[in-house]
Amino acid sequence: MSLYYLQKLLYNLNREPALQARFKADRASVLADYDLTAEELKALTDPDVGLLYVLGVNGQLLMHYAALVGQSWDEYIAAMRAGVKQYGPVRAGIYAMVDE
Amino acid sequence: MSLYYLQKLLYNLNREPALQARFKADRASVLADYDLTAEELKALTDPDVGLLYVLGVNGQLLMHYAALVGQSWDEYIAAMRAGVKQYGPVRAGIYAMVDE
Amino acid sequence: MPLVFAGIGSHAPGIVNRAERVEEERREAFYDAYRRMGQAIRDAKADVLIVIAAEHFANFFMNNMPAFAMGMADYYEGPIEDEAWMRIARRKIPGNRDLSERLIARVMEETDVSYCEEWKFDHGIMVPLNFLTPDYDFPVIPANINCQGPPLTPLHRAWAFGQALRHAADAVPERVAVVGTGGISHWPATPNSGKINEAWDRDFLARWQKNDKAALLSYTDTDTYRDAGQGGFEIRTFIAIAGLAPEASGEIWHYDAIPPFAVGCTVGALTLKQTIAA
Amino acid sequence: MPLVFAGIGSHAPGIVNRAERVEEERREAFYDAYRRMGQAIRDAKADVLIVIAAEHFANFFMNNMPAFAMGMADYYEGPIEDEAWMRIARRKIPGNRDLSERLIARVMEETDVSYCEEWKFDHGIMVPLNFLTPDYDFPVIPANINCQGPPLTPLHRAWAFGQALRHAADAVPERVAVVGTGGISHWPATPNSGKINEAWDRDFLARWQKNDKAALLSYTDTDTYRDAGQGGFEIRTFIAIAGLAPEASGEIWHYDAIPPFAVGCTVGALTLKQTIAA
Ligand SMILES: [Fe+3]
Ligand SMILES: [Fe+3]
Repeated sequence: MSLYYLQKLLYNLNREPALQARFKADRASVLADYDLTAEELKALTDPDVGLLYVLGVNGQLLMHYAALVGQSWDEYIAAMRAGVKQYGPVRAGIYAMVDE
Repeated sequence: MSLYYLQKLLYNLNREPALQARFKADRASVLADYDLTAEELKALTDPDVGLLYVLGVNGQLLMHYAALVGQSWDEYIAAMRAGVKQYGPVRAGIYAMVDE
Repeated sequence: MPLVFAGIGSHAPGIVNRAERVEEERREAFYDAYRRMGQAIRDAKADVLIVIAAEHFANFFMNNMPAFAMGMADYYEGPIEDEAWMRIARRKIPGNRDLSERLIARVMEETDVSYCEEWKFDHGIMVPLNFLTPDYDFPVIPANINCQGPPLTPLHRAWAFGQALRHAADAVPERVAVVGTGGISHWPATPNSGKINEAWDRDFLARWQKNDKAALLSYTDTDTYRDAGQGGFEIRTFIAIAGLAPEASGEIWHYDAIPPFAVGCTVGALTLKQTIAA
Repeated sequence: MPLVFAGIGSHAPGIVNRAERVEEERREAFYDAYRRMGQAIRDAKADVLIVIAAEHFANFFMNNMPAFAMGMADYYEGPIEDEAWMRIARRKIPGNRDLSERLIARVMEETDVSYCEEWKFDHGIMVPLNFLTPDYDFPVIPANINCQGPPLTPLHRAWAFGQALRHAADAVPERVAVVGTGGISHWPATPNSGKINEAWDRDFLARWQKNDKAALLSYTDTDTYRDAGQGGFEIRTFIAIAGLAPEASGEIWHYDAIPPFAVGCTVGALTLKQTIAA
């Protein structure tokens, strides 16, 4: 169930400018409200967009989080590729990378 | 459309203990987030449960708001009756009082 | 596995949080009928209890008000109401995400459901569970029909939802019990709280006992609102239960119009005809 | 009033926010086709434009993920995305609450809708409007089909939603135009962004032009995922448009697989057969 709460945080962040501001000011206090695993917390805190991708976060949520933490579109694509290289294939969800 | 936002505030208050705390500490800062008329703002600020009832707030939302502002069940029922007496019949929604 | 149990029951919060306003013997007669239903669900060796409720703005608001919703989580939480007000302690209630997902996929072949990986139970579910599974330790799957915010779910679609749920329950290996909870006539949370139209209730329950589809679906919302109040819109949950088993007749185990509880307190079940391998 | 216009179009954010990555002539040919559709909607004297989109977690999440949703507000807001990222300024877009309510009530006779008195448009609606009604001043009613979070809306229900919407549009005095927006094959927001299966797209569009119901509904999600990516699940919006008018054939005004836009850029319309009194 934790992937649900991980994605819920990103969903809320995408929708709520006030939460974005709180998240930028004090990441830990926002994260405390969600039922997350240690790995998920690390991925959010670093932030490690590649790991979030491998954990199964839907790209329609993740692309906005990448922009929020300052990544350009090309950096976002590169971060996902790097994540797959480092952590292995996407573990859940429908946003896996396919062979080209 | 304003009744929608009035009820949305009560819906959020019923669900979120953090918002309840913020509301108790600084009512005005919470109210600023909602698209409300002057009459709705007055009814929330007083608070005037009878007026909220007449404005058309659904009883399934209003009974929890009444409890939040410290009214017992019987006080809540009395406040609605007093509201109808002072402001006239319920103006919207499906929670009107019927003749007995 | 064929459906193992289908019942109906009341859920008004006053049943629990205004208990002392009704003499003990009278309220215990009602509570006992509800407890017997809990026993019947256990006797039927149910693996899961689906509760079809008519929730009251705990999870669903007019920003996204589904005609039908079903839970798809490993656990739920409740009550969402203030614990002291509701007189039920907040806790987690087990679910079954995998079974939910299989049931929802099948239900969606016929009716269109909003699925929910998170759900906070309000009195619509917590009050029935208080008697059916008082330790709140039995796996539950919540379902909901919009009886609160117009435009409401049409009655014939509520019936179709029951049908779809039946097809889904029959298709999974688990043993599924279903209980629909709602009021019949009542005027909850208004100055008319406590008003009950007993004649209307008994007529509705007679239709439900006969499982007379045409008669059950013949109510208009205008008539229901006039005769049975806004609380009467919750007949949708009882109609969905009728739709579960058109071949079965119903039995009313208890009916007592109790004004302090603000509803005609009802417990009933369908007499399912299929033979169930235990 | 009989339906006055039914079309389809792409909505990928890259169409607007990565415009400079495509040579001007090529992108303008696509944009022009979209603008012609806007003119066709105005020429049909439509009173309202229903946009059937496949939104991307702007309004709907797995806590309450409806198979179908429709907006019921006097105004909406968009884009929900960062304005600089989306390259579209945030603004209010007019709606028509009263008409929404009448349409929704009728649609709910056949399919089960979540209604929404508030809706924040994402690129799924903002990108098409950017070309159709560039001043965002035309009354819009948003609708949505769940193409994002499994269990997804079954294809035959998406078709049924189109049918229900047609019956609703025909029943109101207003002149209703409908546009379905989505990708065909694409792998949005993944490392495969830019991948397009043009052969698969052209085969899908051939089925859509013939308005061949059986062929349109014969895709399985497994096959679509393999051949057309997770973005391919958005065929539901084009299938709903087909369901609007089974008697009509379709015309493709534009198709160009443009990798920097990450989708096969499509504009098309049904050739509605009814005579429309102007
Ligand atoms: Fe109720
Ligand atoms: Fe899309």
